[in-house]
Amino acid sequence: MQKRRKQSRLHEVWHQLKKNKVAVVALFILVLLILVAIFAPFLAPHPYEKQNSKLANAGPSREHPLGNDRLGRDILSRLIYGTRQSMQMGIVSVAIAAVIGILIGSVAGYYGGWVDNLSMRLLDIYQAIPMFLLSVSLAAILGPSLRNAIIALGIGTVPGYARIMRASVLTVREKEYIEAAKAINASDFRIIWKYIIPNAIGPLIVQITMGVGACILAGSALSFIGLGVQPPIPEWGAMISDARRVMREHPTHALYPGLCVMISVLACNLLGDGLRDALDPRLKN
Amino acid sequence: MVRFVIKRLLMLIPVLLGISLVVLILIDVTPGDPARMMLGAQATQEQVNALREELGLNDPLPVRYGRFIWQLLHGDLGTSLMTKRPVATEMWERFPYTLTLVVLGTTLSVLIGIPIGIYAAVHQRTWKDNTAIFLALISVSMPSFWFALLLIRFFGVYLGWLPVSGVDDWKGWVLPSVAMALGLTALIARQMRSDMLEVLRQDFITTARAKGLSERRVVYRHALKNAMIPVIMVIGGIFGVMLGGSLITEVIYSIPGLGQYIMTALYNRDYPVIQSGILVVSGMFAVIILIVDVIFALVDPRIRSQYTRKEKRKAGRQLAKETKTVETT
Amino acid sequence: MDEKLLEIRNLAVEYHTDEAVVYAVNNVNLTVKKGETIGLVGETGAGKTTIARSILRILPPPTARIVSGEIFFNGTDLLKLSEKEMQKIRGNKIAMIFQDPMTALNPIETVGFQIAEAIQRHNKITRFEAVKRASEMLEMVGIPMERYSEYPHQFSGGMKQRVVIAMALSCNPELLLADEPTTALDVTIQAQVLDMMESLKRQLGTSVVLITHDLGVVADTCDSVAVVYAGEIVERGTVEHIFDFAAHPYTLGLFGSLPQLDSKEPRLKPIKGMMPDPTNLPPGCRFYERCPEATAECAEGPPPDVEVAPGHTVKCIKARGGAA
Amino acid sequence: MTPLLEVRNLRKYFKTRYGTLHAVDDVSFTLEKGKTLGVVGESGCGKTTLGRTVLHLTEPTDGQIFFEGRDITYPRKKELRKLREEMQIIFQDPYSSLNPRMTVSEAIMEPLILRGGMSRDEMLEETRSLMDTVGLAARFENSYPHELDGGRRQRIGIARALALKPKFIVCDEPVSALDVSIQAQIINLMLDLQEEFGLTYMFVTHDLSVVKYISDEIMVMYLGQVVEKAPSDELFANTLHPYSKALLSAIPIPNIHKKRKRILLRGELTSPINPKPGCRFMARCDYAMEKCNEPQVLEESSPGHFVACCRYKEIMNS
Repeated sequence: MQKRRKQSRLHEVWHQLKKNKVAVVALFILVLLILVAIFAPFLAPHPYEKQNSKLANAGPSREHPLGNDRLGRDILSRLIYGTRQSMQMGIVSVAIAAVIGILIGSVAGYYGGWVDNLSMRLLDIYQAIPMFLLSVSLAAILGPSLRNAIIALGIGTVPGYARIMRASVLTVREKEYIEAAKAINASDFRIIWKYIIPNAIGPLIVQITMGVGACILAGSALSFIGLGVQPPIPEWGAMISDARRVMREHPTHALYPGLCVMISVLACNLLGDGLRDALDPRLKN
Repeated sequence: MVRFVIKRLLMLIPVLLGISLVVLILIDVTPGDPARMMLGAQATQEQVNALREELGLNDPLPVRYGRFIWQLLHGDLGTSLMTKRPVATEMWERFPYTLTLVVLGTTLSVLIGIPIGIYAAVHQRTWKDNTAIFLALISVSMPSFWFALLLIRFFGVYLGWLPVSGVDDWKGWVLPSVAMALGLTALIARQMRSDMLEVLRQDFITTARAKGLSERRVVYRHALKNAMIPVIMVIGGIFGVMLGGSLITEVIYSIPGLGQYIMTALYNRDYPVIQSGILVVSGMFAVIILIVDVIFALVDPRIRSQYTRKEKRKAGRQLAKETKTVETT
Repeated sequence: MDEKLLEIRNLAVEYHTDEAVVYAVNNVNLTVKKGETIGLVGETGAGKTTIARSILRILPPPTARIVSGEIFFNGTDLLKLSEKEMQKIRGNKIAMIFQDPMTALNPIETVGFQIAEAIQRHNKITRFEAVKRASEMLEMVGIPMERYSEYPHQFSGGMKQRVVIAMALSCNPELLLADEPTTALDVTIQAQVLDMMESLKRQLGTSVVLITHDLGVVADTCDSVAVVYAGEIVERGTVEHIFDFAAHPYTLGLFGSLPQLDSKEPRLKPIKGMMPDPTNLPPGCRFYERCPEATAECAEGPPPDVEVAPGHTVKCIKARGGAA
Repeated sequence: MTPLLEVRNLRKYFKTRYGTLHAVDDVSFTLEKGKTLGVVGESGCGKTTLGRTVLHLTEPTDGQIFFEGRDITYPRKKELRKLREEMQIIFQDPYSSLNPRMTVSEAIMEPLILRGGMSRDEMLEETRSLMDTVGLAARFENSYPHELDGGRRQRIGIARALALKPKFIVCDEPVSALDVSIQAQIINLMLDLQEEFGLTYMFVTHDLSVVKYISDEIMVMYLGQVVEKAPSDELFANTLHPYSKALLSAIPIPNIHKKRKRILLRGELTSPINPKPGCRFMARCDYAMEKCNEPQVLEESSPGHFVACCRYKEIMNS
């Protein structure tokens, strides 16, 4: 029966989402991007780091459909490998931020009182630093690498999730079914785990989906300014940065990775919009 | 109202103290020795130690924190390790650039974003709405630094209309402000649209229609004013995004502002600058949020009346008196 | 008194959602005479509010559709008027009061402004005169005019409903549509508001369509009654007809469900089952499933409107013989 | 015989920004096994808080609560667990009293799981029999609350309250969110269950005709205090307190031949924050005079009929 419940919840959201063709396409693109990231070595026609000075800045050819960069590396292969870093930065950092945010938000919202006050004041301090400034500083201080970029992005975005979760928990906490659970001797842990989180997480799901997009964007920005993924590992933001040197003569070198970022972020945002509609109780009733 | 502002100003102090402490701790726990960084790999350990002593890096954290605050209260933000100039002076020179950029960008995105949002909401579920929303989504999804490069390539290089870098005259500001504003314009438009739709669903809108008001008045007087309240909050947050975004934009367009200053400091691990830079930018952000909160309280009577109930009552009585005198005459 | 003020003929309204079509109102006929108070009684989802909103043409825009029918007000069909002409009627000739006073007022405008706005819209008067009249309206509903420039959140629920009533009556409408005006209020406050509405109605000669689920309120305030069930009017007549000679099984069932204050029976006599799903209505009588007297014939086709006594109509096959 | 429940001088105060809110102020009553006590009053009179406090869903500020003769005012954790198996609650809003993420059978089974000591099959069987008891068809077992209507949801709430076989149930406006025809079904069900299981109810509501119908004794509350308490027929036949009179007269009766004079009260219910010691109804009362500024005590006017009004005799005779 446990199983049926989970299925049914998913099924319900899927049923709503299915009607939104754009969101379905977005979901498809995201799945595709993740698959590309996983199977990059099989999909890429060339090794990403192989330089060929003869082919530096070469235009598209049968062998290299998108041409070669200023060091003669195959742009298409680098884009394909770049998916890996971007997807990691998007998904892992959001996972870190969301888990911490959900914990802080649920505990603060459920217990209220000084626990809530303290955590909210701490978040005030946290949020007073503009998020991107915080991530950039963290990345710089920790030293540039993919792992540190992920940590910097994750830590930088915690407050947003915590606040949304808290607000959501506050409304759920007032529901009579929480009192009903207390009346039948449910422990605080069980109430938070089985009653509060499943009911409060709705608004957060949208935020998480869109957050993946936001972290892909911010991650590419970090790499662009040299504080993210380091060469020769291909990353879209770093590729744009690299292409700046030949921007005048070969603007397409910057165009492709930018489009990649845009498409993945757009897919996240479209899916987020679709999920928001699918989860909105007003549209359901 | 004055009480409200004072209360909010007082709340700023712990936030700023907290930020400086956080930054100090962060720098403290990171591997790498600033003194070693400054002197380079060739320096002897004695030289490094001497410098550490000179910079006060050997003192325990609370001492350093206390010293930092003490200096801060005297307007002293330390000395840059790279330029050897006082950080406060350097920041003061750069501050106007960043402020101009952020204000221009925000103004642009508010002025364009809000009308687009309203337009989309009023034409909900038509092709006009769909187009506006799709364009907004694309804009939000674009990396702003990439868009900045494309702008330079097209307007600066291809058309040659606008300078590709520097802000020597007004023309120089055009591209950076547009680059900064694009994504946020779209963000405001989306927020405005959804708040507008939210408000238009509410009961008092039906009441307004049932009064026989024109659709124009219902939308622009009753719905818009209510929908603006959450949008004002978003605009506050957007300043924060702008301040963060200025880091990259200033580097791309070679604008000598705070963003560029901090970026250089970050690359060089110029700790006094990093520390003060984060504090100053966050302080700016906090002041902006404060201003937004005050506007918010002014617009929303539910919050305003917590602070000005007595005055309101007085105004009510005054009006009643006036009406009564009219009656008797 | 017998002059027709409002006449609804064959009104049908549907809500089109992504999932299904909700048949909210089906073939409703209703007449409101000048000066009378008519109660529209029924349970949640019966379609009462939809009928009232159709009269003012303020149904929620994208989903609701008036499929057919005519609504004559003083002889003109409201459904044929342009939006501009309709705006001149709303709040002026026909006004409406809503169920939830907590959300019916704009939270960021003063209550005085919200009343004055309606007055100024429909009368060619200066702003100052509008303010003056709005203050008078406030006094009339028992709110001191000192509170003119206060905001809705500074008022209690009962006071807010008074403001809404003041707003609705500010242009001396000929017809007032009151949608559960007291449901959200406490009993003693409800008594105050009903009393005030009654005296204002007498004073101004307004006709009232009172939507409610409370038969007690109907008995206290109405001249005639229409019982609404699943989007149809199943019985209508004067209060005497309905309270003393109820003929439709649903009406009888409603009375049986109410606990009586003066007699104590061991158990109530509820109607079994529930109202049919409005997206999937039965072809025959809509009360068929729940009706204690249903026969096979009832399921076949829609029952006719039978006039069992002058002015007393019942939508039921059984009523044919002239029950009551 | 010891009464099932006895409450003595119960108080529940809340601290607010504006002062101390006296939600329940010096309330005492006893309730015999198998009987129903109706608690009536308008919003903000403390009737809901009273029910919650008796069940220890919020802790009392002062006073004593006895259950079957045991003092349960400050129960230990273990005692409280046991107590909650004997005392249950049915909520007002069937739309918010059920966890939307639990199916019907999960919701009903939840108390059994939390009590423990039963195998899964036993619990399932018990759940089915509970569903049968409250008239829920077995086909709804795996439905979610939002798929059901208000009446069926309320049946789930009742089944869950019954699961631990309690002796005492607080019913907090269990029918006020329902339509009349459904309301009657639920009231009948609750009466049937009371007979079958010998339940004792504390029935909290603002609906006087429902409370008259279901209660043996009625307690009228105003701003946290009991103003009148009497057997239900006695209360309706012989109303003494000016507030109860106004309240009763305000009920709209669905009978066109019994037009009564409504007693209209001035003003509205204020909030019980930092109340003055005198009669709390004074400001709205037509009979108020100097001596009403003194604290009012519940006085027994006739056996079992209590009223907290120093002028009730004069009012009765006038």
